[in-house]
Amino acid sequence: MLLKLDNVTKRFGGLVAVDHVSLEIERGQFVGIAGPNGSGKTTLFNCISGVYFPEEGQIVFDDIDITRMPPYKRAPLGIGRTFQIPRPFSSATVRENVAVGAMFGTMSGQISVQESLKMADHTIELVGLQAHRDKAAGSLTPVEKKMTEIARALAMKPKLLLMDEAMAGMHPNDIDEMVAFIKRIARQEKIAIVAMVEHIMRALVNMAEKVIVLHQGAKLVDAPTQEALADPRVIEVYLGHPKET
Amino acid sequence: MLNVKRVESGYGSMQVLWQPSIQVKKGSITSLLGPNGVGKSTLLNTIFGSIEPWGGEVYYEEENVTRVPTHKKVEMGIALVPEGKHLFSNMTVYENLSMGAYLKRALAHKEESLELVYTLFPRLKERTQQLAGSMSGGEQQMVTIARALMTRPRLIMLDEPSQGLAPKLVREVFETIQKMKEEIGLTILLIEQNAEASLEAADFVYVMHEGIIKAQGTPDQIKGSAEIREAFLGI
Amino acid sequence: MNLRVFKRLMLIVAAVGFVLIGCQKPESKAPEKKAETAAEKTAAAPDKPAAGLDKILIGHPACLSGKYAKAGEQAVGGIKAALDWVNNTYGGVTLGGRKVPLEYIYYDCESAKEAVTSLIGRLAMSDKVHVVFSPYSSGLTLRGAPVTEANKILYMDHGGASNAIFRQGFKYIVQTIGPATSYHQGTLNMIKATDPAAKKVALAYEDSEFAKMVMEGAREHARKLGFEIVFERTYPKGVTDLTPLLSALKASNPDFILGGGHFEDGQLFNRQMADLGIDTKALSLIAAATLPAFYEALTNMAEGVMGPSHWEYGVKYSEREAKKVGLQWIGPSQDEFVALFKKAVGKEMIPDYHAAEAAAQVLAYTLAVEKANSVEVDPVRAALGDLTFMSFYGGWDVDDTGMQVGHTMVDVQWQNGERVIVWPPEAQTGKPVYPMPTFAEKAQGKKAIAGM
Amino acid sequence: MVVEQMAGNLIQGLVLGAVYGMATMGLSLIFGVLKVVNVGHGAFIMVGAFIALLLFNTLGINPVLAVPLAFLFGLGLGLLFYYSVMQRLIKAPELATLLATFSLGLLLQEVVKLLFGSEYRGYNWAVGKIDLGITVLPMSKLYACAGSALIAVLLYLWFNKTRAGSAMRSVVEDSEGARVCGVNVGAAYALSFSLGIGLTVASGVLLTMFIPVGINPYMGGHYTLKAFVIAVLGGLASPYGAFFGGLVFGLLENGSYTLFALIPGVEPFALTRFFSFLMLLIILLIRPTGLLSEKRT
Amino acid sequence: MNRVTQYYPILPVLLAYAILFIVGQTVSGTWQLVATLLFYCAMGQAFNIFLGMTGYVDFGYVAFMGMGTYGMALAITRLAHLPGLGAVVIVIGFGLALLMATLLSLAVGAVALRLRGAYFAIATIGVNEGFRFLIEGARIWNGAEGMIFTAQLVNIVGSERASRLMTYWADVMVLAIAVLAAAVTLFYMRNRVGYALTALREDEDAAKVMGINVTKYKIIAFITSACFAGLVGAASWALKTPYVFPPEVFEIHYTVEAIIIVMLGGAGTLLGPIVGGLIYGISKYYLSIFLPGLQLLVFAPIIIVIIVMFPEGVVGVLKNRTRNTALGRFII
Repeated sequence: MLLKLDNVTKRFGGLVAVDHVSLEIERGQFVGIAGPNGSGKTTLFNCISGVYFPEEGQIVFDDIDITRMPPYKRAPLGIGRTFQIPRPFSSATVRENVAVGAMFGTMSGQISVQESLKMADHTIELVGLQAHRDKAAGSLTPVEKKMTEIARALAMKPKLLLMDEAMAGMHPNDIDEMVAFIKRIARQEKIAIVAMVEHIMRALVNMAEKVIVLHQGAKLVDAPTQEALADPRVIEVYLGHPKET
Repeated sequence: MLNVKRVESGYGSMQVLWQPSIQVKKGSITSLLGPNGVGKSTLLNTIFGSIEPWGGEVYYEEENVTRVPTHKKVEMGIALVPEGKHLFSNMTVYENLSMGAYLKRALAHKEESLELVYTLFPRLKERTQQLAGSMSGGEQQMVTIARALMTRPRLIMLDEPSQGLAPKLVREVFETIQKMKEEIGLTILLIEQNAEASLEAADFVYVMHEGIIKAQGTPDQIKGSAEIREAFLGI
Repeated sequence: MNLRVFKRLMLIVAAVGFVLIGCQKPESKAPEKKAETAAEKTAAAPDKPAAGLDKILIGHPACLSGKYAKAGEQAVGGIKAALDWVNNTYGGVTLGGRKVPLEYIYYDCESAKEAVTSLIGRLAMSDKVHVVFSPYSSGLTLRGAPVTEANKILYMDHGGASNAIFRQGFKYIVQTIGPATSYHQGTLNMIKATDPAAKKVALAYEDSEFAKMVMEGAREHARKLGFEIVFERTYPKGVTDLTPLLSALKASNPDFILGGGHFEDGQLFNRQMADLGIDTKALSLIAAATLPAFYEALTNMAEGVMGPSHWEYGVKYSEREAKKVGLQWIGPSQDEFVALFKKAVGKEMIPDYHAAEAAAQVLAYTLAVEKANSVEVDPVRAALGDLTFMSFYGGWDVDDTGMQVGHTMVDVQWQNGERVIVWPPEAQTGKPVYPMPTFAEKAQGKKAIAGM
Repeated sequence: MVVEQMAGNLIQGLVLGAVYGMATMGLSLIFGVLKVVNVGHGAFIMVGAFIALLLFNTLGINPVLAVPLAFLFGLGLGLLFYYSVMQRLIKAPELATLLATFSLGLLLQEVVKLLFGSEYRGYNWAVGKIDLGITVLPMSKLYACAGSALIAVLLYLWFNKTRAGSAMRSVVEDSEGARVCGVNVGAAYALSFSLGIGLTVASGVLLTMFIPVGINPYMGGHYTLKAFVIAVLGGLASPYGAFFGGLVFGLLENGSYTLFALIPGVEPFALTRFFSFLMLLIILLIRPTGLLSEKRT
Repeated sequence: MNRVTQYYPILPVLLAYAILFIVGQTVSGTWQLVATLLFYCAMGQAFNIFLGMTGYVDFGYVAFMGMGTYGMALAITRLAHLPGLGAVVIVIGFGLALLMATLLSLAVGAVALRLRGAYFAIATIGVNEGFRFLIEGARIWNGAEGMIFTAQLVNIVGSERASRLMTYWADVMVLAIAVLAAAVTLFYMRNRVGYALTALREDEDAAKVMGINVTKYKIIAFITSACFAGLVGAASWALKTPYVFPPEVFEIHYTVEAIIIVMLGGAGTLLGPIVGGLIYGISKYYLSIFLPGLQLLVFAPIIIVIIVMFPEGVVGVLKNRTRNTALGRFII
């Protein structure tokens, strides 16, 4: 077991954003987390990456209790993350961006700058950004920014990669490419990937081994992908049944 | 009534809209379907002018309004119910509604408008002095729609009005939307994820995906079609 | 987009270029000058009169902007006026049998210490001035001293009153302004003489190096004369409301009050005493009460208020007075000076003591050069040490450290809108009004007019 | 004795505090709407002081009448600066706006110095005083205090009862929401900036009614620092908070003097200043939204 | 890029300072100007380590220079009477300057670094002013009267050497401090600290989830910057001008000057503070000579235009233009 959430609850004032969610993710597993806007996906992500601490429950990663661990300590354990709108460090070059991931995010924690840059070069090659290596990240196209961010996360050598709406804002033609790439990398590097999506898109279906659907902060379905898609509750959440109360 | 031609727009350097075109007929409910993050909100905001269009044109009642500032558009009768409510939380319900009647044209009919929204949303009448921020999610959504109605629009654009609401409330919202069309005679452009409900309510449907219009037609044409299933479930 | 960035870049390059060009010009001049003055230096050896010297240069990092701008403007005007007199009326400085004119080079130090050293550096090395006049304030004067000392240039201080300057072991610094500790001695003497019954004195000064030194001097002198100090407090620089301090002062019920610091707080002090209705027999404020703007701002409320001053329009120092006390006289009469000052600043402005002491300094330097028959620093400094004279500014004499000891301050009182010199008796232009009218009376329009 | 002095000081502090509060409202208003800290705040106060001085001394215009004139002048000045400089910096990093407002203040100081010189000036508007026994209050101070309170009330009414005011309030609450109501958000920014400047310039007149001396191009600096403390006391983004912050500040400043004066060997006046900055830090740590601000959801 | 070439950008820095030094040495009458320019460059260089690299605006920055000044002043005034210490007192003074600047920065950091944006800026103004009034009010270190200690300095090192110290060696020390600050800046840039600071400046939250302990790196930058400020204060204020008055060493104007210098040159760049310091110092110098009394009137609009037009500063623009060129390897 790589990641285990046990009855995690996060409240904002009176609002229960994440409501007693328990889930388990295996090493190397590809999991999709779906749910409409406001269903608590982002909050859940933030609890896992350490932006928020949950009020109740426990989060165990790789046999270590990380429930109240500050975010900068979680990253070296092997939790990487990308954002919905890419957030690279714009003034730094692609190479420097990726090197930051290697430098601070890897498990050994004390990798020298030179080594990090070497690792960055390797990762950049992996994601195919060689041509942009020395450009400022802020000057890239959105897709390149996204790739930079993914490279930065991969350079952390994560065991778990949290991807926040990885495909949002991409031109349709790029999506297939991206999907293929992520799949390849995940297999190659044995990374467990948790991809957060608003909707269970084709892209996700092709990749995910299982899907967790959240609804109003609570876990609705947790099942292998095909099974989850056939679940009437999922269809209800997405298509809705106005007649039902 | 509204004619959007090949608009392009986005945030920073990230292009979101890849020249979608839509038309909204007078007195109809037009629904824009599609998963989140495909540019529906961006399209509404571009039409309204909160986001500057990079290219393309927007016509409202035959007039090119592509670069008309937002407050002029409101004056012309275009209203937007934005996603995420954007209420004035430290103001009372009444003050929120009054803000809707901010422009001169709307102010002249403030009492009428108030009566109208109180009939549509009787619950608001009971709570005029409550701070908007202290209300429940469903009530806040009502205030947002009511506030938009106070601007006395002819065209109202709703951005996910049922978002985060319990199914019962979702139904209420859709009933209200129907009423707005039938009783007030508004033209409505609606963004929804809740496909079933909006298919039922709409007169015409666009399916949007990744910044372009993937499919369009009457609800009957769209219902059960391959495009919508693919767009939503990937199968 | 790129073109725009490029254009901006060019603009910056152009701007930097301009600055560098501006930088180049004066610098390229410097070597010529250096050669020139090197020749002068041998020519101007102590006993051989400077044959080739065609002008004597006075350098001045003046405070024309920043917090001391007002004093700086006065000083520049005073120096220009005195220069005018020396060059045109006096005919120039007699040096080696020739009449050599003075020339004045001044820059704006912005009342900031970084600029003081760089400008003195320029004055000393590029402009090769023969004497540097200090900027205003003790701090800035101190800042310049190491540079003039290292360059062996005479440094004349007309703006730094602190006694501490002269305890630092500088060799080439000479003071014209009187030392801070003597400011309030005259006032105390006057009250002692006028009203033997007055016992209780309140001291309220600005919390600054200068004002505290004044307070120290006042405290000592008051004790010596047998006064009882019933209140002693300071207020910080830049104070905007003195009410709490004045309320406490009122409670101590003094016979008279000595205080002040700078101009702004002096105005505030008087004004808020009026507001709170604190009446005493006398009020003397340093640095503020003697300036015309003080009365302009306060009008009738300033009636009867006194202040010590280095110099005041109306003082009776004249050639005849000088003869009486056996001192050499030099310079314009007071009225001539005022006219020259107005000409120099180009507007209707009355010179105050900042202008007068700067002008007197020009005169002192003129006499010292003539006496030494040289512009070399050591002989001139020695001559200044021996020099005593009188000008419209009054007496001038310095001790071994360079501190001014020959100048006595006068005490001025506002009487019927005029500044009347009431102390010392020999400089009096009118009798003191004591006690001064109460603020209630003044509000009714009563003026402080000396009765017989 | 001490108690009596304390009481007198507190009364004086309250009156002064009202003026301080008024002098901070503009700062808070601008921060509330534009999220810009006006580092040149004091220079605008100085402009107001000069307006009062010149109108009184040259035309004999009563400072009470100078308040609206100064306000209008400030509005114009604000619009000028908004459209020429601030508009371009709305989305710029803090550093740029801090430096820009600082430079605007510097520019004003230098222009005023060029026009009127750096003399310390004052005027004497004699309208009598009242003796309360424990302290004496000149009527001009009371007018200044009343004027400040009146302006605070007017501003409150304007915000809550007028169209333009409610538009501004809506922009503070949620600019996107305001936009969909038809509010011209760009114009609201411009208006709030110039209104903030107008209030600040007007407060300069009121300050001279309180302290009619020491008027000089560089007088503003002390008020800028005080205004920062007061603004934080009242919640940086709330103009009325600022007004009450001013009252609290006036009381603290004057009240603490009497207490510090009891400690031997110290300079109580400087300690009151220290005390006020200490307060600032404590508040920033405990409650950055201000002592008096309501909790936001 | 190997270990040596990555430190190439120090070359233009050294070149600039060398030219400045040589000009000051050879062109008559320019040494004091060079000293002033060095002061501005050093101040900018020190400030840049915090402001430029983290993006936080510390308006109370001058307090660290004040601490340095007091450190040196205390060493000289309190140790002057001890015989045989000689120039060691100066070394002790620098040590004390470092210590006091560090202590203050730790205190300020603990309080203010929790805040962001305008709140941080105002809090730091509060620290600066509050500290000044504490010194004056509680009469710490002679209160508002401050200390004048040229005589003690003469006592310690002798009058010839004291004079040389005040007019020459103090400036050379400022030069050394500036060079050292630049070297540390580059060292940081090339090491974990620099990467962490860039990340947190651009996006503090993203930096956190990358595994960066942002608080730790902010404090590192803050203390380093404060230490250099303390050294600048000790050399350029306490040694060059042996006196200290609280209103002068806590004068907020210096903070603003430092910000202007950093902004002009380009925040977060290595060469920026030098370029900014030179432009600022030289233009002020010539304005004060050719337009005495009007320089601020000219300067204020120039600053405004620069902020509006070139928010990245001169070196910022240059850096972007020369990226990936041969020249670009030297300019950061």
